[in-house]
Amino acid sequence: MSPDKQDLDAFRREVRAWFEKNRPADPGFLLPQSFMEVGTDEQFYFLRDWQRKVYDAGYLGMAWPKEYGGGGKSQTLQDIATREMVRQKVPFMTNTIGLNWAGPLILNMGSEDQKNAYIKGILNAEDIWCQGFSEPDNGSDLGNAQLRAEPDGKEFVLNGSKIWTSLGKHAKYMILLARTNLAATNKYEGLSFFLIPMKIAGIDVVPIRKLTGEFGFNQTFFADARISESCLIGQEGGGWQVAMATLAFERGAVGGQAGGHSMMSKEVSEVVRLARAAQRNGHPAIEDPVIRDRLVQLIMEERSLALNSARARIKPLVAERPGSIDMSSKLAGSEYQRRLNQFALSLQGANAAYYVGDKNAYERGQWQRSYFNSFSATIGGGTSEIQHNIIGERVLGLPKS
Amino acid sequence: MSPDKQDLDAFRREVRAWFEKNRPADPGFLLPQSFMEVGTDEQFYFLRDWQRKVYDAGYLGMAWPKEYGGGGKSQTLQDIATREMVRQKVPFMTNTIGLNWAGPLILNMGSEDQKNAYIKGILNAEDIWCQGFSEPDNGSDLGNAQLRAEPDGKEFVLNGSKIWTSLGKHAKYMILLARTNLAATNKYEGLSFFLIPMKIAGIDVVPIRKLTGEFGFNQTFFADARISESCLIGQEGGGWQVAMATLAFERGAVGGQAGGHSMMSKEVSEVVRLARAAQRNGHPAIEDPVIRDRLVQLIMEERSLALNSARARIKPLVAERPGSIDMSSKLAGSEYQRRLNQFALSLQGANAAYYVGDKNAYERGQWQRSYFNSFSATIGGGTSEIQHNIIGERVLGLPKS
Amino acid sequence: MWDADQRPVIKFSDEQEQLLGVATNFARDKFPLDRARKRIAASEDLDRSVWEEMVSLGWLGIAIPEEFGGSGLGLAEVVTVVEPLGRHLAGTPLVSTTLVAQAILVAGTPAQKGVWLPKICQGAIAALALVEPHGDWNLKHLTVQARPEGDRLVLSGIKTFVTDALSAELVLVSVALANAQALVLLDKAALGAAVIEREVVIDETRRSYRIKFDGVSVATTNLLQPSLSAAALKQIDEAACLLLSAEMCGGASGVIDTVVDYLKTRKQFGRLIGSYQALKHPVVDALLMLDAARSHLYYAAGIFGDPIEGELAVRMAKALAGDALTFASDRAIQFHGGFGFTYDCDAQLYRRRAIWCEAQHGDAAHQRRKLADMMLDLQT
Amino acid sequence: MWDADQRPVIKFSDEQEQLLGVATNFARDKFPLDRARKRIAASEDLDRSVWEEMVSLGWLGIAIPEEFGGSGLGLAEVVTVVEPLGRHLAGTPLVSTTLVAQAILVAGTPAQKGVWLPKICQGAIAALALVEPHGDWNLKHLTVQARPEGDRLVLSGIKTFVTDALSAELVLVSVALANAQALVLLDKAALGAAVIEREVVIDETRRSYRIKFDGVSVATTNLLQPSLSAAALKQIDEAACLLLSAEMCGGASGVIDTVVDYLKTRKQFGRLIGSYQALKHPVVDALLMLDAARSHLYYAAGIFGDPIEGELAVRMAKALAGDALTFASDRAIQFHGGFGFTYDCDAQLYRRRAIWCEAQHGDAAHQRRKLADMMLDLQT
Repeated sequence: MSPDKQDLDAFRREVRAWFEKNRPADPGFLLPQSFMEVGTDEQFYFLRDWQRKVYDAGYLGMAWPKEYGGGGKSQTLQDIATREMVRQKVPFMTNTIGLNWAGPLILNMGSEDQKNAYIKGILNAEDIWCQGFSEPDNGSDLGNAQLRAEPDGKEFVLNGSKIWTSLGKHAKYMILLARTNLAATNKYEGLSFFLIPMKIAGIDVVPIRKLTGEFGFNQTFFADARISESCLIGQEGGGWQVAMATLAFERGAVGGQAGGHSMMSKEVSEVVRLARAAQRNGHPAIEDPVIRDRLVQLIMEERSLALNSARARIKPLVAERPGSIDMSSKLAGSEYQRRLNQFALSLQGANAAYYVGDKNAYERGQWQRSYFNSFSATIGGGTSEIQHNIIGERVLGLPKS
Repeated sequence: MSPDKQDLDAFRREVRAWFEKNRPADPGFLLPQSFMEVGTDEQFYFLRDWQRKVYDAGYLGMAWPKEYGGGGKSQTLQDIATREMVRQKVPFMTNTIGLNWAGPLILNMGSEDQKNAYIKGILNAEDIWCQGFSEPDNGSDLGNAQLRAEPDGKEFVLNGSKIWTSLGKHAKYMILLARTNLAATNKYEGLSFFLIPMKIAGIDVVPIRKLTGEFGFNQTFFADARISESCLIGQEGGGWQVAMATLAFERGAVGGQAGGHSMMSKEVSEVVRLARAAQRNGHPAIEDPVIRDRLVQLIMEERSLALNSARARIKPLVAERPGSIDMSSKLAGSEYQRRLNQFALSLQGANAAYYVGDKNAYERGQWQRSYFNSFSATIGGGTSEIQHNIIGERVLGLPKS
Repeated sequence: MWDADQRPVIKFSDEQEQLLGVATNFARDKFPLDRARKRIAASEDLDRSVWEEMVSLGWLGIAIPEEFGGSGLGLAEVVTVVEPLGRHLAGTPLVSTTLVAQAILVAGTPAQKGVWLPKICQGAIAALALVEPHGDWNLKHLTVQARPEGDRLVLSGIKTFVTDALSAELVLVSVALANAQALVLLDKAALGAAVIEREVVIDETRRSYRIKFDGVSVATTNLLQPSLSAAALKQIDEAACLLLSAEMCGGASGVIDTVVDYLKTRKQFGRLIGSYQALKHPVVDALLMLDAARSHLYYAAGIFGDPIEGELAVRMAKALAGDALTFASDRAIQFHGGFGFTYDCDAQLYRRRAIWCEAQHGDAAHQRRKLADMMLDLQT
Repeated sequence: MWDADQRPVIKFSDEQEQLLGVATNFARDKFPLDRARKRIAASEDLDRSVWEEMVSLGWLGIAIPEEFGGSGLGLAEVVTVVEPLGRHLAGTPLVSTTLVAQAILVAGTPAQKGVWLPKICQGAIAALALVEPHGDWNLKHLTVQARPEGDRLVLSGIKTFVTDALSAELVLVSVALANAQALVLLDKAALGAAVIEREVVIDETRRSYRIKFDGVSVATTNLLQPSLSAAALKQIDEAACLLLSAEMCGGASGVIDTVVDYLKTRKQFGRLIGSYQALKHPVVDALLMLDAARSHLYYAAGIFGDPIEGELAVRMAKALAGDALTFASDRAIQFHGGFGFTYDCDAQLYRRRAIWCEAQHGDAAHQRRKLADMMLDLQT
């Protein structure tokens, strides 16, 4: 089945050409770097159209089954297309929860009806998905989720609240972790997992203003919202296992994602360019040896992330502490981004004080914004502090804190 | 009683002149920086002679009572003399435990007999003192001391072990915290405090080799060593209070010390000098902007320590978080010393690899040694990690870890 | 300043003590943080009533001689007012107005002093126009030009980050005049011909403007004494470092309290999060940085104006206060977890203030570079 | 090396995998840390029996072509042997001997190659004499002189940090010859006239010597080809960076294990100390630093010799490995508490190794300076 090298090279050339030709023009406003940052309608519709265009060209969901709307081709081809999107820095695929979390989950354990109902809409961005995992009082403690889904005949009645629901306003569906059994002896066994419609009575989506001043996240309130029992995926009481499987998809720890990149990280090369443009005592900042030293550190650090991935593919070179690189990549990557953005800000001299919206802000103030947004990765999905615990305990075998 | 400014200025000139004239010549070997580092007999006898000389000149124990061997003068004069010793960087006073811990304690709560027996020998360095607080298994947990002092008629029988006894080999006396009552309901109430002779049967002092490769600390073993009940100071069962009072003297939190400096810290000016001497690509290292940046950071940090002390003397400027500067000075000072020494090492280029004893080592390898020795302050007396806890809990009111 | 034993001494006057007490209470009462948030949304640049109170307390004249209506004290006393205001993120024109007054004191003609200093004591707001679009911190890197035409000067070019330009009765502009640096005073009338545009800046408590001077002209009598303009620029730079340090020390103290409050009340995994060393210890580090910066601040305040040591001290104070506020506010966002990522959490207000203050008159790295050149080239 | 998607690729050969396995076991069996401590006290510089085993495993000839008796592999394969040895703090002449062989391969005459390379494969120890009393890392900063006298060269001056000089059958010396850099081979006979003194060095597993060459003379045929001496010095420098990185990555891994073992067993205040985040989190940071350094190491090994990227890679590897071992070993001393302050604790052995390796061929800051000049002056 797998294509030979010549075919792959030909495909790579084709993809490269397509994206070079079809990459969207500058929209005239600052684009977000991930689906979590989509704060305005103009950003959303621009990104939705772009995903649709990529899907129509055949470069998204390439390895998903043809009968549900996928391309029915090999994962290798999708990987080539995805990496080309990263390489060319085209905008990301905005239906991220659908493509990376819900879709793989439905294909993996959904019913035939569910596959028919959901997969195509995920790929063409017709149906936007959001996720309902975190709750306001249990930020880092997913197993303690308190949102109640009370069985009532062939329905469940939802009460409670979820937080950090990105795209909640635009979403048609949500993947939801909820508590169906308060009496379970083990808190994990009281949880169930649902695919629920968002546009029903009793669900209210309230925008949360981010530290950037922009929007993107929401808090979702549930007040006697009724859903059908057919929304359940997995067993009633088996929600924790489904949630863990979903997070494994999200992390890319197992295959099955639709492809397309979902995050546009900043790169040190952009900061080097900034250092050439910024002024210090009438000279380009890049001539300052202290700034050069810091730039070299950041260049090495960025390269470390890529080289760690490369080494993780070589078994004998990770045998000493298996899982170390995989488990630390989120910590290393997110903290690197925070530091990179912070340094980029400091390079701007007096102009670091501009913000998004000022016409004189360097590159539309993207560095100011991306520094602030970088905290979403050092806080969300397990804070950097919790990541340290996890690595210390699971990789080094240190006692629990 | 307190002398006027003219008298003080005259005295300062006198002291200055005396130390300039009498400061010892370079002994031809590397001197230790504190009593904890006295590792050879030649170092010990050199330092003992020097303390004796300073005492004979009248510049030590100036404010201690005349009847026991002190000078009977004002503390202000002693402070002037002490600061002059620091300023001129003359060798430190080696009977540190006697001058700063045991002496003030005996003067404060000892009997007339004890004062007559001990004070003069402390001052003239005839009688060297050591301390027996820490135990091998309870490094940071003093209240948990297990060394047993079993009452037996008019004697106590000592069994167990103390660690980090500096000058143990030369010491005539020890201040000792020991457990006299195993049945006490509260572990602190089972402790008593003693002034004991070291040269008796059943006490064995075994040198501990430090990470520097040198000696200076000892472990002291007690096997059925018998001491008289007159060695007790304070009440039987009141040892914890006496120990806390002693530590308060040691920290300089209350007055009463004999004066004379006990520690010779490294200064950044010496590192600046080193940076002028070291070579980088045929140029003095001090011309390298990255090195300059680091030097400036260290200069500011050293100045911070002095300025913090100056600010701590101005009430309205410490009202916001009282005790903050006092409680953090050990942490800030010891970590500064460690970083300063480490940087000084790195400045030496290829020659950083020399060690004490090599004739080509920069300044006899003192930086290599002082970097290693700097850990005694970041570990001893409550590690830097424990200091963070203490400050967080007592100054900021954060919950206990 | 060193004592007889060559230990540094911090001078602290009775007036400083008194002002610190008054300003601490004033700032706490008048500037609770929800007020800072309301100010952000307010349509007027200035809260006139609070400003009038500050004027009536005499704060605008603290460092102005009595002959001009001031108290005849110094910048050390201004520090004790600015620090508590910084703690509460007050965004008032006090600092910029004080800096303009300092420049006039150093280089103003008798006439300029006689006109402007009394007005400032009585509450006239003054703004500083020093920064240019290139963003260079070197104040001598000037592209705004003043061209003599008869007894007038015709200005051209753009200044940025002029705070409170619309409320100001006076703007002090640095210009290149015949290839030398010069300082010009522009009153409201002169400013009429300039194009003034609001800027979007990261510290939302500030009202900042970009001014295009093309075509603006003023009488040459508005020039500060040319022979003293370098000295005036130096005075502005050093005084700015001092007062920004005060503002940042106050800010660092405020944000440490903010995060400590959260760590004492928020639970995760059944424990108060402040009991975790991963959060507790960095906050202690922030406190140590603040303690050091604050000691440098009051030392610098006490010896302000000393030819060399004075400049060293203000630059050290700014470098350390900048690092302290930057670190404390960055960690405060992180340690608030999800809440820290929201606009409602006060940590972001302090983080924005840190970026603003660091962008003004040179960040910590810039100060260290200057310090290195001052300290390391002399044989010691 | 980049793949079609422009991601970096780490080349890892079957031979590397095999050697890594063998060397890991060998190092564990032959170099337990108490053996390193015994070596420190031993009267002989070299443990002949272990050395012979290493020779018989073919490790001295790994990067020497088959025609000279080697395996014809490269330095990438030497890395897989050096890393496990570094983990166990082995102090063998493997690295220095390999570096001398590299220099001969690059710039030796056919006669020199024919004589020395087979000897090295069979276990002849070679030493490097590059460093001088000034301690400058710039290998072109030469004060040792070679003066031609007929068909001989007369040497003068001092070299320092010549490891295993007494065991060596061959010493490679860098000299200034007619104002250019040159490399000279000295055999045992030629060394006879030199004054060789043992040095006291911080890494006690090393035997290091200071050599005074005044009056030593050798035939000019012992000169490496002058036109290639710059290339040979470059090869030595880059190969040294690579192999020192391997040694330091191994060391960092070893010291992390050492401290983790302690944190898992030592109790204070009734808790295993590894449960305290103040100790746990910095050890995790050390692990992250090691992971990054090790990825750079094997990347650099795979592309060693690539004209520009190869040099960038070895310098990055050395910078990161140096920081990793420095940080890990410094923290290991601290986290062992009182025991860490004793000579008996193994943490100090690693800390000394870190200082030794950082002092050789430039520390992390030095490497970054070189990297900045290579990377930041090109417009990208």
